[in-house]
Amino acid sequence: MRILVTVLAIASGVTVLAGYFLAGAVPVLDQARFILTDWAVILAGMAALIGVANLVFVHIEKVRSQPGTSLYSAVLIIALFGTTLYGVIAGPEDSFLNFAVTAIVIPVEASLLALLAVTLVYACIRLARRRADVMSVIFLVTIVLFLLAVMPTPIGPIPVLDRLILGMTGVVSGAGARGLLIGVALGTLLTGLRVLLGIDRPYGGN
Amino acid sequence: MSFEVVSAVIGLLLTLMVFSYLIGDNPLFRLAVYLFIGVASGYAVTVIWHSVLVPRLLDPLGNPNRLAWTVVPLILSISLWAKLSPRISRLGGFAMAVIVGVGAATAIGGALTGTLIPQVEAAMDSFDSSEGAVMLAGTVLTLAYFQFGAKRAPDDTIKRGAVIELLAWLGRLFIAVTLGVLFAGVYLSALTALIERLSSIINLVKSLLGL
Amino acid sequence: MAEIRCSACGKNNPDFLDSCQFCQSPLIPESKLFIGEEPTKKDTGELEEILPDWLKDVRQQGKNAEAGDDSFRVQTQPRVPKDEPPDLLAGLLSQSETDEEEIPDWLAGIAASSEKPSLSKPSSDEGPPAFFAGLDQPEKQTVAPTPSESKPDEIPDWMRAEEKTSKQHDDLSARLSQPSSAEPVEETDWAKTFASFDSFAEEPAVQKEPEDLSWLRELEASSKEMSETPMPQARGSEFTPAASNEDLSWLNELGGISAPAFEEPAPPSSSSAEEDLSWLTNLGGATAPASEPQAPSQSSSSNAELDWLSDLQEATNLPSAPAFADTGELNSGLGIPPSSKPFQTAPLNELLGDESIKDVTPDWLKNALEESSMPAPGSVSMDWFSEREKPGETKAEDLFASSQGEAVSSQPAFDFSLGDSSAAVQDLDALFNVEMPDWLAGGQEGGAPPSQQEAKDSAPAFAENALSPVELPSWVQAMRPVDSALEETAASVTDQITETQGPLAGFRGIIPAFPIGSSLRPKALSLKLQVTGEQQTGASLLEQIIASETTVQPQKEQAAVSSQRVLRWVLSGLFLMVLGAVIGLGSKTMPIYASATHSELSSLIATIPENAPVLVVVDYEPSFAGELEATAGPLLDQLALSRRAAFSFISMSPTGSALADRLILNTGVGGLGYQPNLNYFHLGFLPGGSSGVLAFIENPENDFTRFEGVILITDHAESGRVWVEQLQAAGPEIAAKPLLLVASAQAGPLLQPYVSAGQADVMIHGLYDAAKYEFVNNSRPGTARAYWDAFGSGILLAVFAILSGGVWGVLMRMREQRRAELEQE
Amino acid sequence: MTALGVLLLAAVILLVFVVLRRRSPAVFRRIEAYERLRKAIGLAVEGGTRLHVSVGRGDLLTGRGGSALAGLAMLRRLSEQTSFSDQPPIVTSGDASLAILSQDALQAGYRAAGAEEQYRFTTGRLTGLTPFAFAAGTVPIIHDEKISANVVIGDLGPESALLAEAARLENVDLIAASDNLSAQAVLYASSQEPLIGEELFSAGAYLGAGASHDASLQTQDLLRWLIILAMLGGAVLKVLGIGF
Repeated sequence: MRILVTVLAIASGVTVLAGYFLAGAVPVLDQARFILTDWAVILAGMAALIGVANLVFVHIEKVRSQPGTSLYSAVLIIALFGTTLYGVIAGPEDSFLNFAVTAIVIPVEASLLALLAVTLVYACIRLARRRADVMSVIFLVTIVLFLLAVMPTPIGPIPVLDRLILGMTGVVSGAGARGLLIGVALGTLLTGLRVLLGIDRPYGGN
Repeated sequence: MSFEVVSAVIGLLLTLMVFSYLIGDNPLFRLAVYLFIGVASGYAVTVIWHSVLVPRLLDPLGNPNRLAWTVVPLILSISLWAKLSPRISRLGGFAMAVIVGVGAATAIGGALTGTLIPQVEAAMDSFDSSEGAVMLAGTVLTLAYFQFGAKRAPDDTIKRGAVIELLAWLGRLFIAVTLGVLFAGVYLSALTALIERLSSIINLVKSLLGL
Repeated sequence: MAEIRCSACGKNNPDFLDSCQFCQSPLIPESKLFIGEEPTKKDTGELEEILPDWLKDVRQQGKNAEAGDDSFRVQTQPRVPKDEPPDLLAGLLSQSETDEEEIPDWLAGIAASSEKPSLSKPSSDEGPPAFFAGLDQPEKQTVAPTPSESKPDEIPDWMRAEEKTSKQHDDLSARLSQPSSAEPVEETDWAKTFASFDSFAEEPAVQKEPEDLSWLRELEASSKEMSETPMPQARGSEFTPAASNEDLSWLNELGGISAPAFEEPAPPSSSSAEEDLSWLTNLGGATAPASEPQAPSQSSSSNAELDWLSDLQEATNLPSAPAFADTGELNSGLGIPPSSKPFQTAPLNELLGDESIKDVTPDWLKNALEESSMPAPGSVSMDWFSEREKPGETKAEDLFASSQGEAVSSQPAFDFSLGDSSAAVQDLDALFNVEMPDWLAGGQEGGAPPSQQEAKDSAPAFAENALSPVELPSWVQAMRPVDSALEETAASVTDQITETQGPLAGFRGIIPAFPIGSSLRPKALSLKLQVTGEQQTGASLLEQIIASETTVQPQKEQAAVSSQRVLRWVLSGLFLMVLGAVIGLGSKTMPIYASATHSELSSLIATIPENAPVLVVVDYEPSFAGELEATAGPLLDQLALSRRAAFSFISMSPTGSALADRLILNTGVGGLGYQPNLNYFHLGFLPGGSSGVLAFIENPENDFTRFEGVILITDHAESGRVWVEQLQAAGPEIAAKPLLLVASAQAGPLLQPYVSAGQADVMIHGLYDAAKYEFVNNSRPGTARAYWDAFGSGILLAVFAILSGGVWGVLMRMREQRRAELEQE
Repeated sequence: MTALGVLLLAAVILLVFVVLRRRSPAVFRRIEAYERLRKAIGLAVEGGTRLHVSVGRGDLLTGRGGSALAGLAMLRRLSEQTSFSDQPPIVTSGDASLAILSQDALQAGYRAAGAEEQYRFTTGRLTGLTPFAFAAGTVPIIHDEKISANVVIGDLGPESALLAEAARLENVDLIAASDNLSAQAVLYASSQEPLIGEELFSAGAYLGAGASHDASLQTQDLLRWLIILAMLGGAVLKVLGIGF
């Protein structure tokens, strides 16, 4: 069975990949790619339901085993079930569901991101204390200069500084970002290849 | 009280509850977060149900023309539920194999056609200017930084070659600047979010107070 | 001939046997590694002389049996050295396993080396020395029981007696299969003495007892199963390279001279049997001076350790240098009393000093007695030659004569050893170049190729610097190989020690620098705990854990935590208060300046037809809603205001449709009377990443061509990459449509390359850009403007905090370092 | 076709290195974060503490799936190494498919360590289906579960700062890496030892996951230099006016 699973993974991966590169030469590969991708999307959708079920199980267990935190878990389960049931029945365009998103999801998410404004500054301060090597110093100096360059002031942009800094940091960071992106792409390529070659088999528990 | 006001009030309360995390972990923060997770996940499931499962899996079941192509994902989808039980979780391996296989291919395709080749070409193309030369040098140095292979020195320390170490050191400078710029960008995003949250709170308070 | 009395049955056995040929009891306790208790090789020197004869016969047996099965031979050859560290036995094995070329080498070495050998001709058929036949006979019976092979006529009397007894046992393999439970073999003093030498070189042999048995088993099997290439052989071959190295290492040490003779490139699949034979080949070469007066001495080596070898060579060239007489001379000359020799040699010396024994013992046997058993092949042969050249010693002369006669018949061996006829042989020789001892190669002068001659030329100088050959007793010669073996094996790490004091002053390597056999013995289990780095890490961690259990440092930790908290609270309060104040006051004091980029965007929007559908991709998370609504607001506002564009929203995240509604509501678009499903549409959630995007673009139902432009609002670079990629992949018509990017500040730098490369037309990223665009656009004051002052304040706060915090951090670090330095002082 | 050529080249080099690496181990430069991670693993096993491992929220069907797969490979190794700890690791993820795969990886690790009976279905958790929901759901775990170290390797965005903050509040290590550059920047400032760029993909090799991971990293090295050469060569050719 494990072999069959592996074969299926490799076959579907290779087919999709062939569709990527050889679709022009072999149109059927393109079609096969779309079919497989469609299946994968369906399965990922189904996986979402299973994932949510897992979420529920975990919190049900929490309610059972950790009375102290059971309230939060209960809130989560209720909110989840309520939203899901209502949403499945009413549909995502329903105004009440929109209300739930607007009143709960967006404010909380935005607030969580807003927390970062303080957290990140604090992290910079700690970084200077914790790891004052050349790279960290350059990192912090760049942050400060970049912020100064984009900072609105009562007198407008700081003369010369904005263009100079933005130009310099733009070039340097562009180069660095390109290198980082290429590196990440390389890593992704090799990781994907390991899966397609059957070396890594996360689906088979290997 | 209109829907919008109620929504704004709830949003305000939740924002304050989340902000309480600035003091430290506390029940208010927990409550807001768990509520948020429940609603967000529920909403996501709703969208997935209506946008993915119904149109792609359930609807075709009633369509004889598309039925054949739906049987396989249907069976795989059902088998996926075996993942809820560790004992029979292997049954769901086929479905996960399809996801992983397609995902790996997508990752490879995206990495190659989306980043690797276009970025390499861009690095080559931009070489005709001084900025381009710096960009190219920076890209090369950044890449050199990641050299993993090293040699074991006689004193049992593991080091890369001296040239690579030098290139890597220079590459670190580019990486530091890049991360600094990106960090500043994240900060600006977070700051904007903070301003937006504070604005919504202040505006709501103002409106509630009739100011 | 040396004999070992079997402790089990009380009968005598040739001491080259590991097990009693009568009762199969091991003659040597296998489990012990006592120095001097390994009789197997003790008399190798003696056997060296003996070997040619029976080896021939055995070889003949093998030849008959194997019928030239080369593959079989190759597979079995490697066993030889491993099975039988004494090279003598290696030769035996190789012969028994039908290697035609191996015995000839050996014999050729004994024969006149000047004779032109022929590679494939066996030498065993023709005239082996009669006295060797005795040894041959028992071997034939035990190893390869083909009756036609036996040559009883050739057996000397002294050997026949032994043969009679040995004939009682005809199955060697049965003997070998018995457990090695016998007690140590009783030995004569001289044998013990030799054994003490042997211990240096024979350690590997002791280790390989089972393999020694196996080769014998194989020997038997080979005679029974002719052409098989069974697994055990293959297995044996796996081990033999290393074994051969070990076995021949001492020879290598001895044979620096011979290196030139084997400088052909070695084939990778070296056969250890061939290696074993190569020393024999060289040995044959070593005899050359005896028959070739033009060869002045042994080939040279600058290695001082080989001094003795030159002496040896000279000894073989000088008929007037009988080994035993030399012994005394040497002793007196060096001022070394016989009794003062090292423990290994003392008994031998005594024995040799016993004239009665000397008189009784035939010369060749004397030599054998003098030899160290292990390295015997070379050294013994040397002695043998020296003896052979002794005038008036009929036995030696007989031997010489017989060997000469044999040399004629053993031309194939010469051919093999000299490597001048066959490429394969050359390869083999090349192999031996690596493995073979120089001293042995030096003996090949007679038939040596030019390279050897070069080496030979330097020999006289070498000989001059060396001890007088006359002064060297044969027992010393016997010791030399032992030293060499040590150097190659046990003492390979360091140079051999040259004795500076005492009776051995001037000798090198007589006394091993290392405990005897230390590296040759099976590695004992170290009492020291062997731990990996990982385990060490684990151990240190455990240590830390235990230490942390007993060390109480809560105060400092608490203080640090509280200071961190205070700092965090201060920062939080500062941010909330300052920003709240700025927002609450509605400050709009900070001016905004336009940039050229944003003018381009306005121009681009102007090209979009009125009421044209525009696709708006919502690909951001709710957390970025505030920023991206402010950032996208001016653009959507302008599109709605000036072009009355119809927006079609498609989302890449599940919450996208809700975000789209909010986007319309929170920008100026909502105030322009835009109604859902009339002025703007929800196309839903688009899963599947890039594949989903491509499917959406290519789906005819969506009629993508109708869109006059695409606005991508995103908070991550991946999204921009996907859309840029898929729009271009969809064809030139779609790729030509304007693509406007609205990005979060954190994604902007990463999307900039796409804009720079022209893959996207314009990008607005972050509030910074949006405010400028809003200003250029002359649109109604929007969200961006409302946030602008707070934005500036927030940045200023951050800069201030980071700078002050950074300076504080650096100062703190410096202070800590200073404190640490002070503490160290 | 260039892409296909690069793909095939990478595959061949990978296979060659896999064969070579089985014969001799590779030596890689020291990365402090992995040293710390090894220490954390040891601490978890020896001290009976608990590791929190997160594989991020990378959607496997997008280009971000690569980092998710890398995270899974790391998790597989980690679970094997820590399965005998008194406190088995908790694994969190922000994508449902990833959550299922993380459970598989956990179970496989336990199985490989011969402790499959200790595997608990609930130790592999989906904490939220949106990025911030995932982060928000993970923060309480960091606070509540007596975590000794957090290992976050996968696709994460700026929300990773929340995890870093929670770890800091609990005064426990955070070893984190993301393919998202924004998150890398955040984590560079927030985590004790940063993992930058493609160092994310080296987790398996540095944790001794096997020859294939070593080979993968070496292939990465080789391809990187080939890319560098291609860029430099291409740029020179462009300057010389030789188009291609």
